[in-house]
Amino acid sequence: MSAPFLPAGDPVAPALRGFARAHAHLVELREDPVHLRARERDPRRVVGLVAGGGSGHEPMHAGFLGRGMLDAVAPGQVFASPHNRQVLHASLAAAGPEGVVHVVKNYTGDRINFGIAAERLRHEGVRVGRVLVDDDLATDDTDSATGRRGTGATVVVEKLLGAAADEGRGLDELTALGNAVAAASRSLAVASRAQTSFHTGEPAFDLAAGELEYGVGIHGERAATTIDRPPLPDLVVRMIDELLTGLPPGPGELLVLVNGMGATTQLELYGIFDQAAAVLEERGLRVAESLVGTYVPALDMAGFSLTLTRLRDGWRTWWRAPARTPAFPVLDDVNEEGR
Amino acid sequence: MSAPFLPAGDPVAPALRGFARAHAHLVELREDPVHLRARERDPRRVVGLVAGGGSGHEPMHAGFLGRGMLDAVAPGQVFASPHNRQVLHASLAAAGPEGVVHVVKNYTGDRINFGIAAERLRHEGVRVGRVLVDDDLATDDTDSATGRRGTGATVVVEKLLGAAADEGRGLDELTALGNAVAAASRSLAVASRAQTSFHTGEPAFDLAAGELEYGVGIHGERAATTIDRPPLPDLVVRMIDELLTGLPPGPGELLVLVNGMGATTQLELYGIFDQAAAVLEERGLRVAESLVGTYVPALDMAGFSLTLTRLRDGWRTWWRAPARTPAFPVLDDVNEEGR
Amino acid sequence: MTATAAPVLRRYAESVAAAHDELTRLDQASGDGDFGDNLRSGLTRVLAELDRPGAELDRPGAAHGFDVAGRVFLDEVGGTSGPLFGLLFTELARALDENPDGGWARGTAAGLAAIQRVGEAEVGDRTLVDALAPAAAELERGTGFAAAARAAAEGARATADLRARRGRASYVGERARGLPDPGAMGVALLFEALAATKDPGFSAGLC
Amino acid sequence: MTATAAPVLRRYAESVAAAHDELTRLDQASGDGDFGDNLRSGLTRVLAELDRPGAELDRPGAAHGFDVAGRVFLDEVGGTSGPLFGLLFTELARALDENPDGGWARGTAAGLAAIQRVGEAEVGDRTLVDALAPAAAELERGTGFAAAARAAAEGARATADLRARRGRASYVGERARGLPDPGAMGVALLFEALAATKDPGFSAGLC
Ligand SMILES: Nc1ncnc2c1ncn2[C@@H]1O[C@H](COP(=O)(O)OP(=O)(O)O)[C@@H](O)[C@H]1O
Ligand SMILES: Nc1ncnc2c1ncn2[C@@H]1O[C@H](COP(=O)(O)OP(=O)(O)O)[C@@H](O)[C@H]1O
Ligand SMILES: [Mg+2]
Ligand SMILES: [Mg+2]
Ligand SMILES: [Mg+2]
Ligand SMILES: [Mg+2]
Repeated sequence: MSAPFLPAGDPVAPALRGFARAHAHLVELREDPVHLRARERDPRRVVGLVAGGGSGHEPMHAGFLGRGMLDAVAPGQVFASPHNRQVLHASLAAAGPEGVVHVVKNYTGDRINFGIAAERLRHEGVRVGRVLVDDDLATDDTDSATGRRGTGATVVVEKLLGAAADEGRGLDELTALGNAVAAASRSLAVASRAQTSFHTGEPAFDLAAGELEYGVGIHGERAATTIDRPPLPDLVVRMIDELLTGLPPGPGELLVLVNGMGATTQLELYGIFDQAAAVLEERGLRVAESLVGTYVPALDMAGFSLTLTRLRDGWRTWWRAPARTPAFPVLDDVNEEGR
Repeated sequence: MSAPFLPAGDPVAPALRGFARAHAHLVELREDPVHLRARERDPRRVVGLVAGGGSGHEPMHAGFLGRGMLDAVAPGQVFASPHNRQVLHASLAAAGPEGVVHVVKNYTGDRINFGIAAERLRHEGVRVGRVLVDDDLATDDTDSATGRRGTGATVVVEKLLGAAADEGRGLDELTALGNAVAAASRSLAVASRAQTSFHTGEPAFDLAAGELEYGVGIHGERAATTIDRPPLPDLVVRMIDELLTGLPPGPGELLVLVNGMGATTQLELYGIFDQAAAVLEERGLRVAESLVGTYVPALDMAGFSLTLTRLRDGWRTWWRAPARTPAFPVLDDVNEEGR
Repeated sequence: MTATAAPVLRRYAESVAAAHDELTRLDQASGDGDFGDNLRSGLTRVLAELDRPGAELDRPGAAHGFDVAGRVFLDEVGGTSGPLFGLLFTELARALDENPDGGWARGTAAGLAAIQRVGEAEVGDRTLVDALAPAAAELERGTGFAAAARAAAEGARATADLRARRGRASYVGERARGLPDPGAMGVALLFEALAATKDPGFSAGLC
Repeated sequence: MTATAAPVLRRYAESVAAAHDELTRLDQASGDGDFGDNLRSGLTRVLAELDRPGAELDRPGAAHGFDVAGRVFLDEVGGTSGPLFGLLFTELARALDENPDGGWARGTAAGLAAIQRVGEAEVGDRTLVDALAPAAAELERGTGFAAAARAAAEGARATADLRARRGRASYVGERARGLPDPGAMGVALLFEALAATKDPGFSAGLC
């Protein structure tokens, strides 16, 4: 028994076809090897922005293709890194006169495949910068060489980089900016039900009613700890306080991302945001910007993640700069813009 | 045991607070009685657009508040009609010189509460038009006085009405347009897992693995029929063919909405869209416009609905007209717009 | 025929309190079980307003009480029935204000019309309209409060044989048959209270 | 020291085919079990291209075969190891092209550097680097193909005592200890094939 509404065989190819068809005015799907390209691009942009990774986390990344965000995306199979050749071709499609920046979530497969593509691009004379997103506090273990996983902060990185790239900034500046955003961000995720395994149609792991995976990842691996589900306010306080401890010191203006893991309702996510904002303000911090919704899910997992980013000068403007993509919402201010 | 990430007690109030905070540039939350208002409005608009209904279907309706769509919204408790006083105050906040149009999904509670608000508004000298959305083919039973339920087509109605209202059209014209869009639309929904009951934390009804509720509603009521889940292609063919039989005759240009019921992934939804578009084209129809995503869910139900709308002259332009709301995506064409 | 609103509402509140459990049971059988609560709590709020010191003086006359009840039921009472009763009370207030004597017939008819405009129920759909319509017809003919009350009670009782075509009860199909519609019983109790206000010995034999 | 690529690749393909089940078993213990498939299918495709009529003529010389293998493994072979082998083959092709004699040492060193740049593994992390680095060191010192092959085999066998710090195996922690790393065994087989191409009697005693 497979997942209820996925076709037998390859679930990614038909979804990409449907996606490209539904958003034909914004994106283009290219085959052999599979990658997607934004149709529109700010003429000031001199560096192409390329992201990619396993599928099953939609709308990330392809939903952020378009003016103000990404130029090309290399989608892998479900939870599997894209092939280096996909990254290579996505990069060639995206490269500006100053080259490309790769936004890479910190997973071995992604690092290696983007790394190989970068080697090949350099052989072809294309400059490559790498932004490594590694925000997941649950994997902040000094013992491991693999480092923290990349999760929700990817959206923040992609948005800020996109806006900065639209101002014509160069490769090194963008690479530094992306890595600075990742460094200023930490995330933590919990789940009350595993995602449906694409292969079996059953939950990928079992959780008893009232249990919570604390510090869960986005690829169906279990968290290091399973806890009894605390009342929501206590849970949010605990997560926020751990995030504030893990977050490097910096400005007290925060961007807060409340991200759904797949099956979590907007009723839940906005309620969690209300709670999180209250806790942060009690701690003397300012919630300057926010994003609430299902942006980096793990298929249909029930749960949510919180991401905090300490905002440096100028980042708010980039966050609110208009983006014309399939999935990023309207954030620019009416009164400032007066479109 | 309650739903995992909803606060005990009233789940709607905190979510509304969080929503209004996250989208403060677009919407305003007002208390006593609770309703929401769009901050921005096309100056040409002479009729206010008001919608409302039970909560648990987010982003509908509050996610469609803003320039190009709705002016005010009255949210009820989970799956419960808003109180007539909420509708009254939402309408007073939205009314233009020519009055308000109510977008009402066809449920007894909504009809009655919007109806009472309309009586009260007329007593106060405000003109009211009613658009009744009743697109759900599964309840197309000539025996029942209640008629078809209102589901996915609501999004289509709200988008087209919004764009038409922005052209300064009057009350009667908008009312007629909204009802014409509803009449030209039919929907059908299936579910492989019920939503989590807000009260018990358990699925609202049981479905065995491999079973499918066929013709399910958005309030947790079971469908009239439970079937063995067919392979996805067969399921889509069956749904499309029933929709085409139920849809009144008209133009062969269609708008297709593939809507997630809550826990369904974008991988699934875009794959379904790809399939549906292929079947429709085989039947000689043209998929001129589309929308794919979770727009009218039933909390976290696993399933999807298909909505077909036969597009009349001018409707495509209204569909693509820019909307600045929390949830409606970018549809306008780059090349036409050149923003 | 004349009667002022406040004593009718007080008597109505008493009989609804007495019938609360029975009304709850009826709504459990055909709906979601909140009808007794909705009606009782609405009337409690109305009486609290009427008993506020000085309230009687605010606006004396036949209508007083129904305007309060109209506002309370429209604004604060939940369920499908709450605001429908609110419409009825509002129309009674308006009619009694204009004509303290003939207002009952006019107000009941206008209330029925508003309820049907809004709720779209016909006689026979197994709703409170099945009690309200016969009461309105008797008052129209001028046969008196007792006749109206008996007609409402008869209409309410007869809903036991009907299959619901409106409201939540329409979803349970045949299951509710055999028991009367709670909303119709609630309306019948109102007209019984009206008749008993004139003639304290009157009973329509409802609960 | 000179050897052309094609015979080495043919011999390598044979020994990988023979070792397929063992390589699969090793990757099942520490990873996802696809390593044997990935390597064998890559080499099969390479040979198919080399055996295409006229292929031998396209680009004769010491490097030929490795350029094909580099492209095939970079472009078409899955898993973490596929493209890493691709980097090694590409660097071998480049070096042998420049210098058919000294190219083996230079190419292996450059392949190791590229693999470490991309994969970020150090010696001791329980990866194919643990076989490749000692082989590169022997070739650098000029001790010959057999010495390099023995060093690679020794490095691969020694991974059995290591806890993985890179790759999928790092997730299973201690569980994989006792068995060698499949990728390292795959690299050792390559250098064994190289030595055996010069000296058909050679064996590093791997599988
Ligand atoms: N469309 C309608 N028109 C008139 N009365 C109705 C209608 N729908 C329901 N009712 C009345 O409402 C009563 C139930 O009221 P209540 O329990 O408050 O509503 P709910 O079903 O929302 O809980 C029913 O017994 C019926 O008499
Ligand atoms: N970071 C790395 N650097 C070098 N080699 C690595 C690295 N990660 C894994 N490997 C090698 O890859 C081998 C597994 O290859 P393969 O099965 O194709 O990969 P996957 O884990 O993606 O299925 C491991 O045995 C190891 O030798
Ligand atoms: Mg009820
Ligand atoms: Mg109720
Ligand atoms: Mg493997
Ligand atoms: Mg693998």
